[in-house]
Amino acid sequence: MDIVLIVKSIIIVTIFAVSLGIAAYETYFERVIAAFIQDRVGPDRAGPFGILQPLADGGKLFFKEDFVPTLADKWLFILGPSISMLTALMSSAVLPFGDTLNIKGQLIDVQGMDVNIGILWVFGIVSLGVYGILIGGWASNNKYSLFGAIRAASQNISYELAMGMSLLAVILVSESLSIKAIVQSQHGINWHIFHQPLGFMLFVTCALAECNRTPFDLPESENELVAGYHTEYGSMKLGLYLFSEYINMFISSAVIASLYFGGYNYPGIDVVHDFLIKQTNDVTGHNIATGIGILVFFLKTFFFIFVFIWVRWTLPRFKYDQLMNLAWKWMLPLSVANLIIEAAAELTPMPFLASWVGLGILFLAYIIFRPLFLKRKLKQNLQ
Amino acid sequence: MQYLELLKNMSLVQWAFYFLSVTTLFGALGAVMSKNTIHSVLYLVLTFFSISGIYIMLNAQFLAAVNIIVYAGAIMVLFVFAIMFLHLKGDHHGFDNTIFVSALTAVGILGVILTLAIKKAEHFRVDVNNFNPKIGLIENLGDVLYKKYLLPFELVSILFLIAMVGAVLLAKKEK
Amino acid sequence: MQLTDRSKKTDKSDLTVIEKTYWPGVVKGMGITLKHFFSKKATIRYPEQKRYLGPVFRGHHILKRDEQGRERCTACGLCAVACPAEAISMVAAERVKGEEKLYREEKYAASYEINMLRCIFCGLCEEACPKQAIYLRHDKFVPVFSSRDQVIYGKDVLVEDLNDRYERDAWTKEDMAALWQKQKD
Amino acid sequence: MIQNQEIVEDLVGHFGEKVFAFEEPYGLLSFSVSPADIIEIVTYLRDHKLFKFNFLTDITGVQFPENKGLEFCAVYHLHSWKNRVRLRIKAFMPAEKPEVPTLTGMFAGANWMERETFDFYGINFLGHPNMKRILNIEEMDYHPMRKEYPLEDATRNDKIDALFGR
Amino acid sequence: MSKVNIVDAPEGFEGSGFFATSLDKIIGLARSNSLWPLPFATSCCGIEFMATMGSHYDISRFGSERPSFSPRQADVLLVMGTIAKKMAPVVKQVYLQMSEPRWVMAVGACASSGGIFDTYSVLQGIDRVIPVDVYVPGCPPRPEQIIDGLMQIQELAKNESLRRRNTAEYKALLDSYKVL
Amino acid sequence: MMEKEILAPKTVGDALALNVPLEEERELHIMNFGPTHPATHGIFQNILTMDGEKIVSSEQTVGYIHRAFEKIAERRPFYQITTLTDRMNYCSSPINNFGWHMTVEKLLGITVPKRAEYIRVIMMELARITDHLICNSILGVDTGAYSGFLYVMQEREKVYEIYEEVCGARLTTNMGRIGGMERDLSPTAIKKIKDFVNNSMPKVMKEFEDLFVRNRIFRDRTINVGPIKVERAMEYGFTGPNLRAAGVDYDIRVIEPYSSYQDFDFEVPVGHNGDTFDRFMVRNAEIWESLKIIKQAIDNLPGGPYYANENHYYLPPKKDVYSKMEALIYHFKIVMGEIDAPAGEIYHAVEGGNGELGFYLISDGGRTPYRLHFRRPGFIYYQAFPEMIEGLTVSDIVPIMSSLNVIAGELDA
Repeated sequence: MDIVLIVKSIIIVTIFAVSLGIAAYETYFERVIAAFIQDRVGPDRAGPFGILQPLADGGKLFFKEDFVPTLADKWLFILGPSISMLTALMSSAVLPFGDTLNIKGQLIDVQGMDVNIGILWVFGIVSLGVYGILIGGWASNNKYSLFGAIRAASQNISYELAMGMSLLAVILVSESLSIKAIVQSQHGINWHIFHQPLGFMLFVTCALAECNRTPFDLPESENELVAGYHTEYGSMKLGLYLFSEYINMFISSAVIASLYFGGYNYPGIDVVHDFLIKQTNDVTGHNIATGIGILVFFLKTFFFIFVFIWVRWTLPRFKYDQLMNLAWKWMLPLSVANLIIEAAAELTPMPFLASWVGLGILFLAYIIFRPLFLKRKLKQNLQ
Repeated sequence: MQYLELLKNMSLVQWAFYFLSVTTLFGALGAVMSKNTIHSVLYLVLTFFSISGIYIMLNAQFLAAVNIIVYAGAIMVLFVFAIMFLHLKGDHHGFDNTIFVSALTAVGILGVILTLAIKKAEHFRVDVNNFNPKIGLIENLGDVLYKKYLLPFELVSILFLIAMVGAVLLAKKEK
Repeated sequence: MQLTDRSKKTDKSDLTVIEKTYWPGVVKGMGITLKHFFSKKATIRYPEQKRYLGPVFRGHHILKRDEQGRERCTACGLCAVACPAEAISMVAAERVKGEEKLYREEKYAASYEINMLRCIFCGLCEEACPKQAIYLRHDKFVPVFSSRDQVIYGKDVLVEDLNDRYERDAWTKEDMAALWQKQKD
Repeated sequence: MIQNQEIVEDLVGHFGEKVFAFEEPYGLLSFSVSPADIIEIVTYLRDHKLFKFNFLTDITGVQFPENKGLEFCAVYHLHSWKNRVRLRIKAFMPAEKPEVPTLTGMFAGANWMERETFDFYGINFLGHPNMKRILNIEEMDYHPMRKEYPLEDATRNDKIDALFGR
Repeated sequence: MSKVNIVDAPEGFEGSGFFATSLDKIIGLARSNSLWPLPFATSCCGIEFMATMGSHYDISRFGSERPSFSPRQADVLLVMGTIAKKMAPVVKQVYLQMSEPRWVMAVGACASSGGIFDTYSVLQGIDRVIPVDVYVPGCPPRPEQIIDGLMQIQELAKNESLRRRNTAEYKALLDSYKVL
Repeated sequence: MMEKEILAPKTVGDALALNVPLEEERELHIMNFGPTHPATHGIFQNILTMDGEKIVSSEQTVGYIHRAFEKIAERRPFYQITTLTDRMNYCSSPINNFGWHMTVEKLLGITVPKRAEYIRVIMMELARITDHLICNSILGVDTGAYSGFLYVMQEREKVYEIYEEVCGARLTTNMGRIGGMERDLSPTAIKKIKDFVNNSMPKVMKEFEDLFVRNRIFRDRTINVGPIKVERAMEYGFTGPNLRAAGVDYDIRVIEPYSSYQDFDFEVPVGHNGDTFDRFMVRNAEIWESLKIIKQAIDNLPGGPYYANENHYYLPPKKDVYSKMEALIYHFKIVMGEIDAPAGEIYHAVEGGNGELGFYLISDGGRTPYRLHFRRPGFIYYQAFPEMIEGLTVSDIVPIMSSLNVIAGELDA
């Protein structure tokens, strides 16, 4: 069999396994980080340092009584978590985890597949992910679930817009829809975060919203909706929902790392590459350099996972109407402004400087016009 | 027997095509015949999904992605959203004879038109030798849209803007 | 409405323009949580580490014996009367000859039962006892039960074990006060 | 600071025989009215220019089974914030017809307090918008705070009653 | 098609015997370390449960920090506080909605036996409506005692065979509480 | 007719499965909120009639932990009622304890020595701090920020350590006695109190405020959410922090000083329009004021006895019980509950954690109260809840409910 095919399948299986494993251990890290943030120690009785906690949870969920409420729509009730899980797992296919591997003279991407619409693929899959929640919440035939589902739907649609807009700025700069190409365009330390800080902030906020994480965890906000869309779910079906949420978190972190933090790029990547090649040989050196790149990529991803968890245990939750206000009145205009600024900056000879100047102008405009705007609003309210 | 032979000789691409066609039709039929509104919307989503698959087979990846994002991901979600809110669950009609007859008529007419159209279209078969495999890709699409059809494109966008403003006006509550 | 001269309005000033962008609040909050992330943990790992329960903690009941190992309880029933939960019940018996080694008073509790699930550990029995017989241990609490028939503690559990005597710094409130006075000086 | 004496004089001057049985246990002025007059008197006290008994602190019921003919009593506590004076009004009523007009029209907060009193004693507040039990289950067929009903749960079996002569 | 031979199971290896034990053990361990509580807090003991969840006692060390307010997701029903007769049907309902395996812990004097509230309105112990696995004495119990109770339930979970919930004895137990 | 239908669901499951739209012009639906909903920290049921996510009207059912305090009190001697008051507002049981003791002392005509009064003040203010801490941090939890809750819970743990040092229990303290305190403050306790007041609490409180007060998400969730006008609040019988948030500085500690509150210098924080944020801020400010009071009390703690020298009412020392006949008789009499209480009628109010906590006591000279009624602030002002949540969404009612700080044990009595 073709060596390329074999390596490729190994890579794909590895990616699959890695995203599952990371998702499983995200639950553990969530608990530990939450505990540390709250001056606690977190799970420490399941295995050394509680390291077996995810397995215990999984084992328990698998052997819990499987239950479908009498009034529920049986098939959809089962379909809900399945779709969630499916869509969550699909999106990791296009993520470039590293540069190329040199196997017998063939360069193989460390990536499931490099389609030229990679980022759209992620985007599309994520937008389908909401069906899992929607169907599950509706099928449970429970008020709280339905509320959770409806909130999830509207929230996801609203934030997808701003997300897409801020994404466009990145695509504009890197001139490709392929994530691999986007990563390559940030070679070394030429990361997009430095060009588009505003876009980055918007994207992170939207990513939080798309993953239904605090402060946007309205679909399952437990103090309001008991458990939101998965109120009626127990056993492994619940497990799948929780699991898919964590996979989504991993994917979003990875996407943020690739889009704004240069993916597997790191300062001095060329120097290291050359040095390694000199030390060993072309093949080994290249592969080791790729390995370092993969490591860097995962470091960045883990950092963002940490940020996700960190945010969750810090911030209060939005209210539904505020969430919508934020999406439509703040995020969307800002992302359009960001797009315009980036586009304009691309036309100038010094895009980097120009984009910062543009952002400065935007900020100044906000400071100046905000009070005027408020006054008018106040007048309207008084009338 | 002949058909079996045919099946055996079908390539992977053909298999995929027929699979997608079947799911498309299945979804479409489900959407029409399902008694539960939510179910029929979900069938419709399945249809969109498989149509996107067919787009991919036509090498129009961008179109496929956009189809999923816009139709399956946004519009259909809105549909489901609205239906859930409006409690249309109990509000379904049986599949009675008049509807069946009229549907059959419509399908029949559509079938005739399509057959004719396809017959005519056969004259424009793609030249296999000079076919540009990148024709459906985003670069070409952009090229065509922003160069050849710039004016219509912009006009369409203005049209959308007008529609949007109209929708907002309609949706806004009277004070 | 102004009723006193001590009122003070709370601060409800508007947010500044910068604060309205959410970021200052978010960053400040995240800073605080990050600080806690690296701070010392407050957790007591319970079954392994035990917390000091204080000098007067009201835990497991014990029927004290005196220095010679005789039971102090005279079954007067004050503890039962004082118990708001009506958890204590007892049967009194007259001491017969030859039992002077066992019971200090002429009357004693032939059976003494406390329903541990009823008990609210208020300490009123300890206070009511004129013989200083019943105490709530400060170093031990009642274990959990997994069956209903274990919950009534009889004398076998309650009476002090001679080999493992219960000690505390001060046996009465007055002794305790004297002890504190000494600590202060 | 308003003295209790002033209030008494004003009330007697205005209502005459309608207010009676003035007492001052532990410094708190207390008097009785007949149930029918309660609204009139509370309204007067609330709207009084000087006294300003603006706050209904509490409504509760008491039962005096020995007091034949007037077994039940609704007790109102009023509070004048400005003058820092409290006031207790009692309305006695017979056991056959424990009825008193409601104060919900004047003080929204009287609603549940009256319901609670009804729940406990069966005192019926006429004109109350929602006169039904509040704390106990609806199926309960007696008013538990009345002296004739036992406190204990009849099903408890883990104590020796002889020890507790309650 | 060749004939498929179904190999007979070796003798003596059936039932909850040899095969089951290792799996039983593993799943028991898993369950015991992942007991998600449903805090049914009604009064004082609920406040002490807050302390148990708090930093000083940290129930998360036992893998139980995820409170599941939806009964479907919970493993342990922690009944904390007085259960009035008005509340009793609700407790029962919640218990019914929980999926197997489920455990019940009565925390504090009130839930276990009614405590000082020997009155017409208070249920004298929740074991009159649902089966209770662990009783925690105290009014309210200290967080240590609540943790003790949780560890007792872990012990129960660890030593329970996977099939216990299908046995006739268990059904009879539920029957005796009329919760089937 | 419709009301019947609203009341139909008796259990959670019924109501959770309840999916029947009401036949009306607008499509209204019913949602059952409680009694086991996570946000109804105590337990009460809110049956909401909703239009989409907007609440049209609501119906409250309480009494899910009705425990018949008042009936029990008629069967218990005075000193045993302390254990009942412990369990009433369990977040601040010392206040209830001492309020009850002061009522009885008033009845019996006992003057409590200054030291006991000061110790009581310290304990009551500590209790107020814990009460407000729980309320405010739970408000944080209900808006989704969990960590702040655990930070201040550590401080609450410190208060409990002090309680433990003083009386040996954490929550249901039973720490006072008629005529004074059960025990004096130990040197350790004094040290712990000083450390708490001067070092740890201000630091954590500052941090807690930093987490929330200027955070826009939190402010948006709370400002102008569930406001109540002063007049309306008074009609509903609001007292305590909830009333002060609406703008009236009604504080019994100032208006009718008890237990030497007149000796201390503190302010009464008032809010602006009585919304959730105001309640939050008033409670926060009150915590600071409480700290101030405790600081003054502990610094000026007078010497002398910690109980009134009334051996009719206060248990004699154990040593005397052995040696003196008189003491033994009093001991028995007090424990049996046969103290000679005069007949009388008393209303005594203290500033509880939630507002005016009143004790209405009728004594007929017997060993138990003839009638004891508690004016529970929570019970009285929870009535305003339906009005406050009308027209808001589900997300709003959760912070409103927790900022009202309705304690079910107190509400249902």
